Amino acid sequence: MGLLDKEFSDGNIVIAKVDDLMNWARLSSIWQLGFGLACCAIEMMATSASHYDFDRFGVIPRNTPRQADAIIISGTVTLKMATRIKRLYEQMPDPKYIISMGSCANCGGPYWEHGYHVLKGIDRVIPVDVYVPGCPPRPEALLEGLLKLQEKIRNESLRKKIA
Amino acid sequence: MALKTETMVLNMGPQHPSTHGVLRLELDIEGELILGVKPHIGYLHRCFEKHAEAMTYPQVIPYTDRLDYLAAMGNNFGYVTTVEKLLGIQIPERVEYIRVIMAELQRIASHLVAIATNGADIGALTPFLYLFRDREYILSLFEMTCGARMLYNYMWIGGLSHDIHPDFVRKTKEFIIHFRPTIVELNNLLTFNKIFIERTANIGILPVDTAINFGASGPVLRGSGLPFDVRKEDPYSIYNRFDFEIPTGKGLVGTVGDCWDRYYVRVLEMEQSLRIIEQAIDKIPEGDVHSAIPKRIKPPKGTVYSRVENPRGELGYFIISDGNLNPFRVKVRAPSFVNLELMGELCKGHLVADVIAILGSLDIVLGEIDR
Amino acid sequence: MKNPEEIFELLKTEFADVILGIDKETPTEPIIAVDPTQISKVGLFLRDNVALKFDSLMVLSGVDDANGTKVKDEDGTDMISGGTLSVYYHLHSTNLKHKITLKVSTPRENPQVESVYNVWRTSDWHEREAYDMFGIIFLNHPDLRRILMPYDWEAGYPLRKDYKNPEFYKGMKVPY
Amino acid sequence: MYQFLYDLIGNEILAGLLVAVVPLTIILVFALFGIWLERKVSAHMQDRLGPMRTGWHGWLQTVADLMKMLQKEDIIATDADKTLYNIAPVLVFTGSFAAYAVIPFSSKLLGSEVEIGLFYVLAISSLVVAGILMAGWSANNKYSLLGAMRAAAQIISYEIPTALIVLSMVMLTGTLSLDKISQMQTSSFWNWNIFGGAIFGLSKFLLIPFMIVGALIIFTSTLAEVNRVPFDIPEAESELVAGYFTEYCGMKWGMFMLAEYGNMFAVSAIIAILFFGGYQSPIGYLGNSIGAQWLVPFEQGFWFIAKGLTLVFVQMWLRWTLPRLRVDQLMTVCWKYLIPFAFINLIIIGIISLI
Repeated sequence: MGLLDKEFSDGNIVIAKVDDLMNWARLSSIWQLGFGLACCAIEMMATSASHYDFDRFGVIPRNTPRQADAIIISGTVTLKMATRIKRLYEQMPDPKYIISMGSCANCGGPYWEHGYHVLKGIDRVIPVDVYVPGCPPRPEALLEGLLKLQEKIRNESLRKKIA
Repeated sequence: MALKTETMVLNMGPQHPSTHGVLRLELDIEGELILGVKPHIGYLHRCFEKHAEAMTYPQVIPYTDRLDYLAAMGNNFGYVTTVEKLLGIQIPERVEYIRVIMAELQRIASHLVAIATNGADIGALTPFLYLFRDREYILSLFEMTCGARMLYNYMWIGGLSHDIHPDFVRKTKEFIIHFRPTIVELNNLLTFNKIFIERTANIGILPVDTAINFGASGPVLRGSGLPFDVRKEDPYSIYNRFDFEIPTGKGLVGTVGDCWDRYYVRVLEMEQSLRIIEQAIDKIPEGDVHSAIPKRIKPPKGTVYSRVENPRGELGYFIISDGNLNPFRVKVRAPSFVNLELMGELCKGHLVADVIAILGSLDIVLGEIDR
Repeated sequence: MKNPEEIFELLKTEFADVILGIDKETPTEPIIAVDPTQISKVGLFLRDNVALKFDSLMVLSGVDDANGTKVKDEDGTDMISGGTLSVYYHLHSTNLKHKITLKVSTPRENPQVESVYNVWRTSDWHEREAYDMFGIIFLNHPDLRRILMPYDWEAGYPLRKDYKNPEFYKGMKVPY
Repeated sequence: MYQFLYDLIGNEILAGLLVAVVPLTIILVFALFGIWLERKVSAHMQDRLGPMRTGWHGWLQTVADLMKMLQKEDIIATDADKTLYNIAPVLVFTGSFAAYAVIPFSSKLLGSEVEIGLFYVLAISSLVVAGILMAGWSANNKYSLLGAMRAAAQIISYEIPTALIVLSMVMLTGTLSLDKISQMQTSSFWNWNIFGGAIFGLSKFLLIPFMIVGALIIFTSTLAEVNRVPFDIPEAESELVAGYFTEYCGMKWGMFMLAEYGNMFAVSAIIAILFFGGYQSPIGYLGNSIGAQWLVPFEQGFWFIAKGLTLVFVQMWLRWTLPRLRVDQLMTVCWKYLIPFAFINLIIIGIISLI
């Protein structure tokens, strides 16, 4: 991580408050990597457009992985593309999050059986935070996925996890 | 001593804001000047043709949705007409009318995205959002009919999955009234914007003979001035009953066949689609949309090639049947696949910024290029 | 405007031993069979003859006919040996509005078809796709590489009926 | 301002510090506000709402963005030139913020009353080019390099029409001090330079059309200098991914962003001073009429910021309306249209001011 890559062993009120503030900043400004794969990308664009307006949650597309916080895998990942996605993921600075959007990215979707060139689930390549089901998911579903991701970020902490 | 110079290879994509998905372009550039463009495709190869061989005939329809995901109705339409041709069955009038209305609405929705992304590539972001807003209107019409926003699985072999909603006719008429002024607004905001014209006129000129030799179709071919439209040329369904024109590129602000012409053909086509819908919407006859759906689809042995006019051009399905429940081979003639071949030809001698304009005017969908 | 039989007769008189026959059995469209090593010459004639003017190649499709004999491989997988692969050409004339379908068949073990790249430029990517999916070699094609599959795909040609998918590709598990 | 504070506090060091800190704070706050404003303006133009979840109508959005950026990992690519890569954002940031040192926010609130304020602004804002070139070159990324080359060509070209218009204003007013130019346009909007300045007679009416042309030229060329649409080709999102700062992440990129918005206000302020009366009120001061002299500087501050923000709003408005020009067209606009017109304008204003 960037500024705060240290884990604190004991929690106290200061760390708890700092946690809240930092988490609030991260969750209210999730910039997605402007990058579409397949059908779901159109729904992702529709989510950013006027009717659903992703920007309400502070989400704006950044085209370079260096400035993005979240990557929305919007569509079928093929074997040819999977290596590139992995590379994009590696180019993003920590902390970074991944939303897997749609059945194809979750598990291969309708291409699970005969798709000789389809990766059956993006989680075989990179770790996923939130899975959004649907083929393609409605924009509302993607917004729900984003809210779930925000919830996940809200519960992160600088404190060392007690095993 | 002379300085050693070499050309730079710039990789555009697969992750790039204006490659419309996962296209990769390899640009040979000298400064900003393009020496050559090599498209690399296949990043979305989803094995459609293999799936088609493994599925029964009706099961293939949902996969056709996912070819050209911006015009899923058109893909359904092409596939079902091809199979119906192979089966030789007659379709109820009501089904034909509803199919035509759906296909034309889909054409408008698809052209809206094409125009929006073309504008956004050149830097006009606001029209992009306006047009997506209007597209939502059409999507809600589809949604009330079949429950899906994008990928419908609506047209079945011999019929439709659902009959139209009782409100559909009224809402569609409302849409037509709402949409006509939008085209005027679009023309004011983007089409005749001085900067937009500067960026697209006389760029990527495609002569008509090159276009034919490269197999281009749809707005790309019509932009070059040839009034070729499968709906008139080779009428399928009931298109011969409607009165509409084929808009072609006229070189209004530049040379015939430039980016602006291809763009403007799409704008004019939206108006023609509205005309077709207007003619069809009042004439939908009564009937049952499920009556002609065969219980068991087992076409005779043989081959068939049939084509329809999709928003992006001529969409053809080549089906070989060996008399089984599954097709033996389905090959899709995807319009974007063929149109994209032009990229290398059109970009020569232009600047990096023009590549984006040209690509936007070709209006490709990677789903059907890679299949 | 000519119907396929007339076009067949015209071609038969022009290229006696190159045109192999016409198949009228199919319910929708007759298919003219052509010698795979001479298809470019036939294509050029079809394109440039004033009575034909087939200026547009709508689609070029490779097909695995799967008409060979099924044999078991040493590890028990089904293989097809012998038989043919075919390529279909659907032509159309934007001027004279007629259509025709050509077909060439080539042995599965050594599939070689002449490229029609210099007749219809559109065949460039179609031929690359047929090569990618079926392994059909197009002679005289300037740039015959894989197009849809990764350039380093080694597991064969996916649309052949006896294709077996690999377990792993670059460390990624392929089957579900 | 230093003298004012020194009299007030009586401590040299403290007064000096305050002089430096107050404008910087204003600028930082403005940059934060500007980014939020851009998002809201664009959203409302596009039938959207824009940020809504962070405070009232998302007014804390930029604060959240910046705090998030502070938490991001700082990636420096192995092949990057590390020294240049690290200096570049600081240089750009400095260049854009140093310009504020001489900008008079009101008759009391100005960092430094240098006599050659205009000259200083022109000089210091050129520093940005060096920073952008360094950023583009050191990142070792082809998109960055292309963006930096475009930026250098563009900014340097557009300095010329800017300088020519500034020159004509200097000829008219006879001073390089921004504060003095502001003072000359006092008492009524009729005395603003866009209306010929605080002179009377025939020459005033002769000047008006040329002043309007001059204001348009300088607005266009400064638009290009701060890389705004339709001249945003150095960062052209749809072509060059993110232009010269493609490789920057976290707060280093945040510095570029703050500098961009700082620059936007700086050039708007310069135009406001040159043509629209600077901090002068168009309708007189409430403080003067009710006899509360201490109110006047605050009123002046209000007018100045209002004028600056109006111009910033116009910049945003253009950004969300127009497409983007191409490189060669951009150069055509500058060398074939703006520069000749600026020269003609310069000569005519010179002749008129001799009358």
